[in-house]
Amino acid sequence: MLLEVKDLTVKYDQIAALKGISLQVEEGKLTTLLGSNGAGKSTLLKTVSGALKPAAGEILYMGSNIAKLTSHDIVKKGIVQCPEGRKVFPRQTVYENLKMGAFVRKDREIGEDIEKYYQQFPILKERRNQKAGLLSGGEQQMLAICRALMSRPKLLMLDEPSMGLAPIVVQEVFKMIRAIKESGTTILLIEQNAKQALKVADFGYIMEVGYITIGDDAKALLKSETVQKAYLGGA
Amino acid sequence: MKKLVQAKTKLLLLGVFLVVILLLPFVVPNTYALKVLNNVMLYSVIALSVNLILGFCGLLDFGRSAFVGIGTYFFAIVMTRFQIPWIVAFLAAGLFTALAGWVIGAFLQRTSFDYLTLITIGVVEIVRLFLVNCTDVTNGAMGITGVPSPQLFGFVLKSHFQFYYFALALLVLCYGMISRITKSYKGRALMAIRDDEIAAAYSAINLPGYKAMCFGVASFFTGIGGAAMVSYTRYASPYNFTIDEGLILCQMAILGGLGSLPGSILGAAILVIVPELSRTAYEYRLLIMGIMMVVLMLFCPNGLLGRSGLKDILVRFIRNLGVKVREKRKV
Amino acid sequence: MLFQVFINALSVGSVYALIAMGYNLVYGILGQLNFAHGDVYAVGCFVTYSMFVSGMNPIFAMICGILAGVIVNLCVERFAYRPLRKKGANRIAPTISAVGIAYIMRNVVQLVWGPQTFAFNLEVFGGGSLHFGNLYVGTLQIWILTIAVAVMLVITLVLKETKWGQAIVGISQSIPTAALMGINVNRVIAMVYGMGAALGVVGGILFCSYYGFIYMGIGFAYGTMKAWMATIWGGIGSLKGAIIGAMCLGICETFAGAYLSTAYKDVIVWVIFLVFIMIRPRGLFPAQIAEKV
Amino acid sequence: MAELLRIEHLCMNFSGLKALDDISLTVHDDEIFGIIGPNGAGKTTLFNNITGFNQPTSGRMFLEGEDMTGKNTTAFCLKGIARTFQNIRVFGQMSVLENVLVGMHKNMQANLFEIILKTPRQKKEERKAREEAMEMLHFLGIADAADEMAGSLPYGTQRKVEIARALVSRPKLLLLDEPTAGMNPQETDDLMHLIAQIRKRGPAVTVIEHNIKFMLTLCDRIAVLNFGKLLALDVPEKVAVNPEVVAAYIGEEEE
Amino acid sequence: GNTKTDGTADSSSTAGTDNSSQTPDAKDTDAGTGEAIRFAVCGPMTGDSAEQGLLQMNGCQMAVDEINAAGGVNGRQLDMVCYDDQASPNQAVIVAEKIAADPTIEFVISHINSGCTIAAQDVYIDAGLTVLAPVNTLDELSGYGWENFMRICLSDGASAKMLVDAMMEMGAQKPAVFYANTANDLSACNIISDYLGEKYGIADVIKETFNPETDRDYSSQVEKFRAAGVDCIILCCEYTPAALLMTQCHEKDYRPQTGGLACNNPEIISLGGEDVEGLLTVTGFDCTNPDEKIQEFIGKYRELYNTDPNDCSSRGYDTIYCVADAYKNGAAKENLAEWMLEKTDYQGVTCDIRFDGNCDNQAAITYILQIQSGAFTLLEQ
Ligand SMILES: Nc1ncnc2c1ncn2[C@@H]1O[C@H](COP(=O)(O)OP(=O)(O)OP(=O)(O)O)[C@@H](O)[C@H]1O
Ligand SMILES: Nc1ncnc2c1ncn2[C@@H]1O[C@H](COP(=O)(O)OP(=O)(O)OP(=O)(O)O)[C@@H](O)[C@H]1O
Ligand SMILES: [Mg+2]
Ligand SMILES: [Mg+2]
Repeated sequence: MLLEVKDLTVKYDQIAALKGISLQVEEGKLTTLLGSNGAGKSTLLKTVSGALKPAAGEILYMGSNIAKLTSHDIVKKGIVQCPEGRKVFPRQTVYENLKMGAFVRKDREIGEDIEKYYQQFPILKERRNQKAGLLSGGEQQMLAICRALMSRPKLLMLDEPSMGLAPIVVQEVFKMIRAIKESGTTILLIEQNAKQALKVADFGYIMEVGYITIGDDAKALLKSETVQKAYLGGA
Repeated sequence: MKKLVQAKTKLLLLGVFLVVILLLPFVVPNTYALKVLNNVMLYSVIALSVNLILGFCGLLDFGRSAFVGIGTYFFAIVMTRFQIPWIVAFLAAGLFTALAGWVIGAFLQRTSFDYLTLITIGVVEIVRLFLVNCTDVTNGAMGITGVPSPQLFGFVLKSHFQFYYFALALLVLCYGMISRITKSYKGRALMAIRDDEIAAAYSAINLPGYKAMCFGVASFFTGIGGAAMVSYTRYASPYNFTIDEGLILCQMAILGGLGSLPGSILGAAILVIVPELSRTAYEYRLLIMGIMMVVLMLFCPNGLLGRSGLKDILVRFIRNLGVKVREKRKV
Repeated sequence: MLFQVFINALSVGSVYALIAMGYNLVYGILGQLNFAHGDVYAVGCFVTYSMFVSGMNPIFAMICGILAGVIVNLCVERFAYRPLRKKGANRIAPTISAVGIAYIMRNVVQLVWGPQTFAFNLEVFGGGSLHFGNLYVGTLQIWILTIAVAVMLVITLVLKETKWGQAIVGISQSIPTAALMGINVNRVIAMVYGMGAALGVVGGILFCSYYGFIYMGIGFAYGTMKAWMATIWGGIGSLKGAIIGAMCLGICETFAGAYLSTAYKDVIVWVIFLVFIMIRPRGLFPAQIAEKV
Repeated sequence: MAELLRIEHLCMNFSGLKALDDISLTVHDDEIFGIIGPNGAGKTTLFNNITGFNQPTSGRMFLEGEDMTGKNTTAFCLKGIARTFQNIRVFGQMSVLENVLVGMHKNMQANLFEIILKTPRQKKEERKAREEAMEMLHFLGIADAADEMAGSLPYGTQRKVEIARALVSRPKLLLLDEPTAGMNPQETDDLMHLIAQIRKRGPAVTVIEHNIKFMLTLCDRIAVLNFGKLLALDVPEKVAVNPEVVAAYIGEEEE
Repeated sequence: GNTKTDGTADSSSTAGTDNSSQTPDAKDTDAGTGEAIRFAVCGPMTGDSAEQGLLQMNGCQMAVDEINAAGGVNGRQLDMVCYDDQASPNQAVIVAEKIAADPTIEFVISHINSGCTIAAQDVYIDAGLTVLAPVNTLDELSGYGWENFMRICLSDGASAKMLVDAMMEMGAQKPAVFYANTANDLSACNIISDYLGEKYGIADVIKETFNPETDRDYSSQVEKFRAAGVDCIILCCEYTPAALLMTQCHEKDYRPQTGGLACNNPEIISLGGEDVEGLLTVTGFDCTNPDEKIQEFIGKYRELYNTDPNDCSSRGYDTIYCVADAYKNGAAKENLAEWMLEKTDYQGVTCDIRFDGNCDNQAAITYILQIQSGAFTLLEQ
């Protein structure tokens, strides 16, 4: 197990958003996390990446507890999050944003990586000298995904990466996710587009207001009736 | 039924509180303590006006002391030079200050938070230097002596004791007015501006108009507070309206909790009373004040009665003792 | 007279410039109205003064002063600002704790050094003035201006070119997001405060050397306030702006005093400032707005 | 069916970038009008222009026949346009109910003196506003959250708060910018019904979305933008099979 | 009694921020009979003008300690309480109320800033407290007709005229005034320019001011003086701006004769160095007087506070002795003001005190000192 969350409880002020959650992310596999609005998915990611501190429970990464580490130490360990709501650096250009993504890297291939993502999302190349804050919503989303990838993480956590993207780009993103997975990176994916997500995923978890209700093989989930009803749009 | 009981206890508490407040002057040890109490109430009025600007409209105004000065001097000049009833001059001082505030507020429309903050300090300097230099009008650095005490319905409220009830009535009135404004749609418009100007503009809120109005209304109360204060000390001096004073007024609102009206009164009380306690320990006065401010901010970053302030700390404490406290939020 | 007044104006401006840069650095990056800036550097200057008076080599004395300022600011950051940041406090809270720190520092200075004015002459900058006919230019002013411009260039370069500079720029936009990039936020912010204090102390020492005195009030009225004005004038977050803003401030003050009225000098300066802000609401070198609906 | 909004030859440049390029279209007062297009096509920019947030470089706009070119946001709002934002903009430190009440701002009449004196008229107005706001919250199914601080709610709820805020101002035209972003299919379905209901309540709706299925079911007409240009404007069935649109936007339908 | 004096002497801080008589046990350990005579010292003790307040306090403190060590007044110890008015009139009123509410306080050493003094007077009058002002020089104070208020110093007007005479005698052709924009200094400036007009027929005296809180650069003033050909500048301001102005004049090779109203602080010499050479200052305390008593006082003061006394401290010192003298001869809290106005005829170490029926000290003498080769020297009249 690359990542193992045990009985995690997280509170905002006094109110628990996660109420004792356990889940596992296997190395080299893609795990997806589904759930309705406010279930606590983003809260979980924020806790793993160190932005929130758990009230109880453990987060084991490669066997050691990272619950108490600071965000930057966690990033250095290879866990990177692409946050919900894009969160690009608005006053820096697209190019500078990408370079920021590679902050923890020390190698010299940064330029090549940037070029690679430019190929994948040509609009970013076109806008490379524009301030990121002035990009359209979708452009920002693409930038956020690429920026997360720039650090070459071991565990990539994506929070609704397809949000606000045109269908054609969504397909591109999923293709990319698949390629990343195939290159050996472990992925924890939060998606509202449950069907697509389960298709690329190996495992899936379903969350409901602070609890995990189902955890199963992705294929099984895709077929499960309850899941179909609640998360795959009824019909 | 439960609601009724609750309402009853609330009423009872309010009644007890009222009696205590009304009888307070009879139990304080001396006139000095009374003076301090009166000052707390006068400063509360001003702190409330700061809260209106900062807590509700989100504009950091360090320049309230300038408006206190405008109110004070308008009142002092009018009262010492012309024969007009006290109450007329008093209200006129408020209105004149409101006008000044409105003009300045309207003038500062285009500036953003930080710029406005500095400019308000500039206003303090401009007003202070005007008061010092413009000797013909303001009697310059000498100040104006012999400002009359409040005269209401033929009574002259000269003693501290009498003034206590005047200040109390004034505070209650101002509190009521400000609270009504903040609870109305105009108050909500101010809060909307504070939270998100763009979304506010999309709700048909006229940003410049509201900001100017906020400055104007708040300045009315500031001016009234200033006039009441000079009616109390009976001497107007330009050296009362400094940047430091402006900072203190802001701190009252902030320490108490932005957006919380009782907070402003608490803040005023703290910042008037704590320096009194350290009056003879003057060597450490600033140290005491400084440490107090830092510590209070660390414990309640949103002010004592603000979000996650004293109340929440108390609730948490009680809960830790094992008592069940109703959670406000439904999950 | 006109030309001499102009030179005087530039001299005053250059004195404000250095102090303003330290202020602007912290202000631009962390958005904090740092009321403690002046009082923290006052401590540094007083340490320098004490060291020098007790017979230390002036250069070492200065280094001690700078170190003292940096250490004080780091402690302040650690114990007064960082906890607030961790609690996710609003922008106002650190402003108030900064005022608290300013009070504390002022009190400490008064307790340790007393309220009177001391002569301050480190004897390193070489006093005196050059004169060209009827014109007088102080040598120290030339020093000060050179140092200010050099410091500005170095810092600009650091911010632009180094990784740490990029980290600082990132933090100035969003602290949580910067942390997600693997930036050690606390360390970088501490660094910024340290740098701000160092610049402040250097500026303060030059200020004191220029006027030849030191007393406990140099922090607020001459430090925080002037630095703040210069910063706003030049544009928040722009170092170049800090220098040019300081110059504008110097020019306005000196010319208003020389040609209009010394009594109303400050009023005039403030009014000019107000009008300027009306015309350019974001200062001379405004930070670019990068927000979109 | 009457013309509500008419845009003529609208252009918008951002320092060299043509975000909108000669757009002309008309929105009727009884339709749900959809706008789709690749990222960066200029959809949000179009919204910004027809609400007076950005001033177009050239072109004209008419609302119910009145020329609105050059007017500011507040003027548009008073004329009956309300919108939601792609990047959510709720008043974070205010409760949900207060957020919605702010939306009613333009319908409130009381002046300062009435407020201070709490005249019966003002009291009645305030009570009515609260009732209406609560009713709106019920309608959107977020009445439970009425007293919560809007800023700490999940994205989906915040979106609904925005919609409620926009709706209570009784607009003639409601602009929704990606309302389903961050919602799961179930919630998206709910929202779809909601929008249909909203439409029945009065305002015309113009909606930007990337969820094709959603758009095809919901909209009466769809405009397709691409690189700032109007690529197509037609009923959904035709747009969906327009080869240009498929190539630029929808992509190969999988499965 | 108060035995912490030694501690003060040890402290290296100069204008001593310690205040020893605040020890709460002062009363209990009282050696003498009867209660202590408690009195209040007011003034700014923090903030920008703290220096004067603390200097006045130091002088009082020294006298109190000496008197107590010698057995007190009629066996009663002196007990001094200090109040900080932060140089703010509003605060001064609160201070006054606090003092008035304390029945054990018998008299008050006045606030220093005139705004504070005026603001607080009402309260003191109502409370029947006597106010003694060691350093309130503002002329206008004489005109208020207060019966409980007496000052030990000369008013600005009187000393300013002396200074003007001295400077004109030295051959000034075109005098100018440089004043801080405060009540005291503005008032003095007006007196000087009127006097120059009346006595010397100089009508258009150049007057330049500065804002003491925020100005340290006087280059525009210097430029104006120089351009107008001013050869004599009368300084109505504290010693720091005075020294700075002279330095800034000399930087521009401009060397007018200067004289100041409040420049007798020894710090000015270390501050201004060579630049303040030749500066005249008018003072009520002639530190150059070889008189044994005066030199002894200077020596003791220096030992305590590590610096030379000036007007503020010496006047504070003598004021306390003068009141002690009144108490010794039968005055009490109730009739102190009356008694002193009528009967005080006290020869102090640094000045004599005898009141003129109003609030002014008739016997105050003023000297003119000049800084010569780094030291104050008495200018022969
Ligand atoms: N800053 C905050 N303060 C208080 N409560 C919060 C905060 N952020 C989130 N919450 C609460 O925590 C719960 C979980 O929120 P979270 O954002 O993790 O949900 P989510 O599953 O990611 O939802 P979404 O699909 O909308 O992104 C929600 O009830 C939300 O109201
Ligand atoms: N203020 C601005 N300054 C400069 N360029 C801008 C500005 N606003 C938008 N742009 C650019 O204009 C283009 C259109 O942006 P817009 O936000 O309208 O796209 P959109 O169609 O809404 O895309 P999305 O579906 O991704 O939200 C984008 O490429 C964007 O980078
Ligand atoms: Mg989420
Ligand atoms: Mg968009």
